[in-house]
Amino acid sequence: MRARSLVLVWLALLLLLALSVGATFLPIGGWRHGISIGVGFVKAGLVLWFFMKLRTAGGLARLSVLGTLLFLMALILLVWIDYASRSSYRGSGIMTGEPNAGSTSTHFS
Amino acid sequence: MQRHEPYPTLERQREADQLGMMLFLGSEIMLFGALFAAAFGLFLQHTPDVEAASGRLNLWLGGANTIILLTSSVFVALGAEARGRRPRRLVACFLAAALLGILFLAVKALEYAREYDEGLMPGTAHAHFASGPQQLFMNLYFAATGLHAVHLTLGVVLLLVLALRERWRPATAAAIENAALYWHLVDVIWIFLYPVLYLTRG
Amino acid sequence: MMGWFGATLPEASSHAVRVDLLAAAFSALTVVLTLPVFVLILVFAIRYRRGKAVNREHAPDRNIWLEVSWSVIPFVLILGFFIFSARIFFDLHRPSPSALSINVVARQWMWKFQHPGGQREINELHLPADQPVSLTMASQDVIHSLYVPALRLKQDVVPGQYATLSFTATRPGIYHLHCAEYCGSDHAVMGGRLIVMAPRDYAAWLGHADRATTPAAAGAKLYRQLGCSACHAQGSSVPAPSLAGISGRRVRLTDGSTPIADRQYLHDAILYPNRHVVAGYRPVMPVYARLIDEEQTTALIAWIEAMKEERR
Amino acid sequence: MNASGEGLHDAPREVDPPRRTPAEASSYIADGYSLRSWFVTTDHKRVAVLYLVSITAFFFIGACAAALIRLELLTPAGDLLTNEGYNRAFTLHGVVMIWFFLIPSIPNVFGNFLLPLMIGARDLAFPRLNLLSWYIYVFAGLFTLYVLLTGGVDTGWTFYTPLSSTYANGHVMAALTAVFIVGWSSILTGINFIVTVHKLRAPGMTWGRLPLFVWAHYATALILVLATPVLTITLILIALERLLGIGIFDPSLGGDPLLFQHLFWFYSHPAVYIMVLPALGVVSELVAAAARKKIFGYWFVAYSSIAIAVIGFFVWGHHMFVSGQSMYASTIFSFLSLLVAVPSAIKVYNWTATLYKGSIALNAAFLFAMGFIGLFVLGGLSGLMLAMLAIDVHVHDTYFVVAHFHYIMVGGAVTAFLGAVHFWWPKMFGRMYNETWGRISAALIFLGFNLTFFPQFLLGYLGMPRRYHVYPPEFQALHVLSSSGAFILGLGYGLPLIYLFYSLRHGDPAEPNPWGATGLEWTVPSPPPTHNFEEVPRVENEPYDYALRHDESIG
Repeated sequence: MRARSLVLVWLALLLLLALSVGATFLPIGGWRHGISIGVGFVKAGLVLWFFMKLRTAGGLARLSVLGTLLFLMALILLVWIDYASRSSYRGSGIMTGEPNAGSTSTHFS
Repeated sequence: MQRHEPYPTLERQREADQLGMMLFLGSEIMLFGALFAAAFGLFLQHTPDVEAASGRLNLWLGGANTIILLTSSVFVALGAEARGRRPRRLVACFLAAALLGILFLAVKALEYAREYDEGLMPGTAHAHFASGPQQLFMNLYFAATGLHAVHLTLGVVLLLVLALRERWRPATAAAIENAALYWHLVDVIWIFLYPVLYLTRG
Repeated sequence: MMGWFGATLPEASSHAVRVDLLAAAFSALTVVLTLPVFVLILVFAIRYRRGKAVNREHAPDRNIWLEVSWSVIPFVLILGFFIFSARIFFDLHRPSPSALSINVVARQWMWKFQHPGGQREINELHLPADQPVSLTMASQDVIHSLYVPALRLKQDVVPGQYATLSFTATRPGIYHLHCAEYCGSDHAVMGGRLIVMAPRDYAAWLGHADRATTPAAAGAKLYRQLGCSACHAQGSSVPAPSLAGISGRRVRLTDGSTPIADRQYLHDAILYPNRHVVAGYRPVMPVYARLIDEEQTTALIAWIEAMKEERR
Repeated sequence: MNASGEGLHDAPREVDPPRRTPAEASSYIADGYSLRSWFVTTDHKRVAVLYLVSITAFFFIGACAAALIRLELLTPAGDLLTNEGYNRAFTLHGVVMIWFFLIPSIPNVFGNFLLPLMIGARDLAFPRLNLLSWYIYVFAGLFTLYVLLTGGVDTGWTFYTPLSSTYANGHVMAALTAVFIVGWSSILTGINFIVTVHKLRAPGMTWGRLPLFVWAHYATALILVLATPVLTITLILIALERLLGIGIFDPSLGGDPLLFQHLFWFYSHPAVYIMVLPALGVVSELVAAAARKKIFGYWFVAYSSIAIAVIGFFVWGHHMFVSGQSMYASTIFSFLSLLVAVPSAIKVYNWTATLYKGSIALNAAFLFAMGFIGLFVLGGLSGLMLAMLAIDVHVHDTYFVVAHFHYIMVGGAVTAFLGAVHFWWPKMFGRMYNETWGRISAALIFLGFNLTFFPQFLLGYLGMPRRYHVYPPEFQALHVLSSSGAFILGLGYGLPLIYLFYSLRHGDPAEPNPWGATGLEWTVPSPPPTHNFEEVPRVENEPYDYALRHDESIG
């Protein structure tokens, strides 16, 4: 890969960084977090693809990165499912589970 | 470059070195990945606190550090590109990247000092937090950035060694490539640490 | 049900009967799935042992359909059991609204129980038969787990989180009660007895039992002692949300979310008030986490819940 | 060596076997006898022997702890050990057996020794890394010994928070350090195996020609590389919590103890497959060699190893059904756990089918393999029972769980380990052991094991919680049964140590291929020369291409 392309990738990375910092100041609620993480994935993708040469690397190297990400995503996804559906109140507005039926209905004489 | 015992060809040995490095980087991804999972769990449980605590971090210093690391990465990529053909460019690029790495650590130290002054460093005498989860977030911040800094320091040492000995005992292609891969991965980890820690502000 | 070697395990609830049925049926499935393997291995090992002259021609070395069938058929059978067992599991988490509410606090190394009328017990729990019961459990230190084998029930109690356990014991008797999650030195003796009584006997026991103040009354006293009313009473100088009738309602927080003010919410709101601030108020309430323990917190919550009763 | 010759070694001998055979004189063992020659070796075979010695030592340390536990449980009262003493004994038993015996057992001894031989390579991909991984293991082992000698640790091997982070007062930091360090040994081994399989296969050794042992170790290595770091970081977080109180898992700061359990089991459930997958690989080899037949459904068995490794990452939540985890998450985890049954069942049924029309040698190695299948099947199906939500609520954290995982890890992994020892002993050391004693020990172990652990299924279902040294008296009969079984089991484990050692000096020299098995490792002398192969072999045959011997078959 030629030096010029590497520098172009670098410029793209800086642009993306500006984008994610900029998004932090937008009044769009929780989407900000989504955008900054999403931009993070794009930046990481660029670094992996061009700097770490996955572009020209064999399938094996690509597979090892993808496979690792698959297991990491499984960890995060399944932990998220647990938190998002725990029955007790956990402070965030994300929870979707039904409230703890046992405790609201109890009463003391 | 010399062929070692178990390998039939030099090419195969290089492939093996590269694959071994990729696997090691995979295990590094899982190492930090578990930290990200912990940060995500904290965010889900205490969104307002995390947003408040994240707001106390210095977005601009963190951003400057991101720029520094991205730039160092492009230097490492350029240096690795020049391997074999333009050894002096390789040395220059790696030295530049290592210096940027040191700059990153310096900025990080500055940040830590400011956080200490603001009472954001847990365990210190005048630390004070609005709530437990905010303290947790700061703890996680120090653990994650500290671990990252350790990795970065190793990377700086690696780059310096490779650059300085290039003159009389050039490193093998595999060593150069693998050092570059390692450096880029440390960069990738920071690419995620930055939004997760600094940009999750409310 | 089982009587091997002198050990027995009574079925003290209809849930226990269902679990035993499930376990017995699954054991039968186990036999169905394994017996052919064991028998065939033995038969082959004898019939085809080396040196014996038998027909060994045309031995197959693959058969896709056979292999697919012995992967899929057992899986489908097991899937049926999965659905059966998940239904029982979901029923456990659907407590009856008329349940008798018992407060439980676990600590190294004892179980403390308190009945709605204020009667307290340690390591012993008296309960009426045929009456739905709901335990609200908190831990003072490490993770414990309330385990009553006769009910086939167990629930971990994680510090910082209320756990509930709902059941209806149907058979009077005295049963073991254990801590099932390893909790340190005296884990093995952190247990006692569950005493299920006929409802009339239970009523009589309640009359005799050491009767402290009710949780709500204790909570009311604490409420005054800690000076909660200084802010939470209407018209007080420092504005704080009114607590009357808050229990069970949805609360709007500064971050825009609207959780239900259940026990876990109230628990966290007392111990860690800044974790969720009600919309329109400032986070000025002191943190009570190091000032009061789980029992006192439970009492305060009981009083807040009782305030809801008063309003009606 | 032929079908009728297997009793040969039991026959009385006229002459003592030679002290040193020609094969031995040019073998890897003859490379040097000084301690130094062993400690600086990078030969995968020598590293394997180093591991064999060290894991055996740790096995007996762990076994001593087990003996103390079983002795204590003979009576319902706590009369032999104090509560603290008992807690330290089972913690030590768990830590030593899991991280210092089971996880390195088959991979680091037989994987190290056999992977290069089986795929036609001269060594592992990174020989120096391999030796380094042994040193890391030993270094971690020293920490464990330090913990043991200075009074132990009482957190349980699971290190659950907040007990381990805030309340426990034994040598928690040293124990955490030991496990943290040994993790790096695992990661390096995993990387080494994966690269070896990818890059060092001999010409013609396609993926479809790999022995199933290699497939199983490849799958194991994937777990080693990807799961271990999660444990590493989790232990770092606990250590930081103890040292600095950073409190990620501390409820008083708003941290979540269940997050620890998620991270811990994300490693520790796959870790079970680290222990059992290599065992499955061993048994595939043993069954095929004993039956002298191509394994039934090679591809199903090969891919089932990969499937177990991959699915194994998605099932950890079944350790948390009663922990306060969301019931919806529990249901998902319960379902995913059942999926593991499919590849496991494939293996068992395919082994059985392999025996059909085989020419089965009932030697010690095969007896161990048969024992493995029986115990693994029971362990696996009791595992399915534990994956059933309603049943797990009852038997979680009881002796039912203890029985289940001992069926998998001891009945499964240790039996397979011994099977491997008996099968490859002649290859490793060039001597035949006494076949009769081997069979006796296999039988003793099978008997003793079932007597020890089957009563524990009953105990668990009847409501006996685990980690109790004091228990209700009605459980005594079953506990006594279990302890007496443990005595027989101990005898069974002690025996091989004696006759195998004896064989090193007095055993008959082994031929290159004493069992008449296929596989490249049987084409080289026993014990193999330092560089394994005179010239790199070229593979042209399918795996397990046992020819039907017409002299053995009528019809």
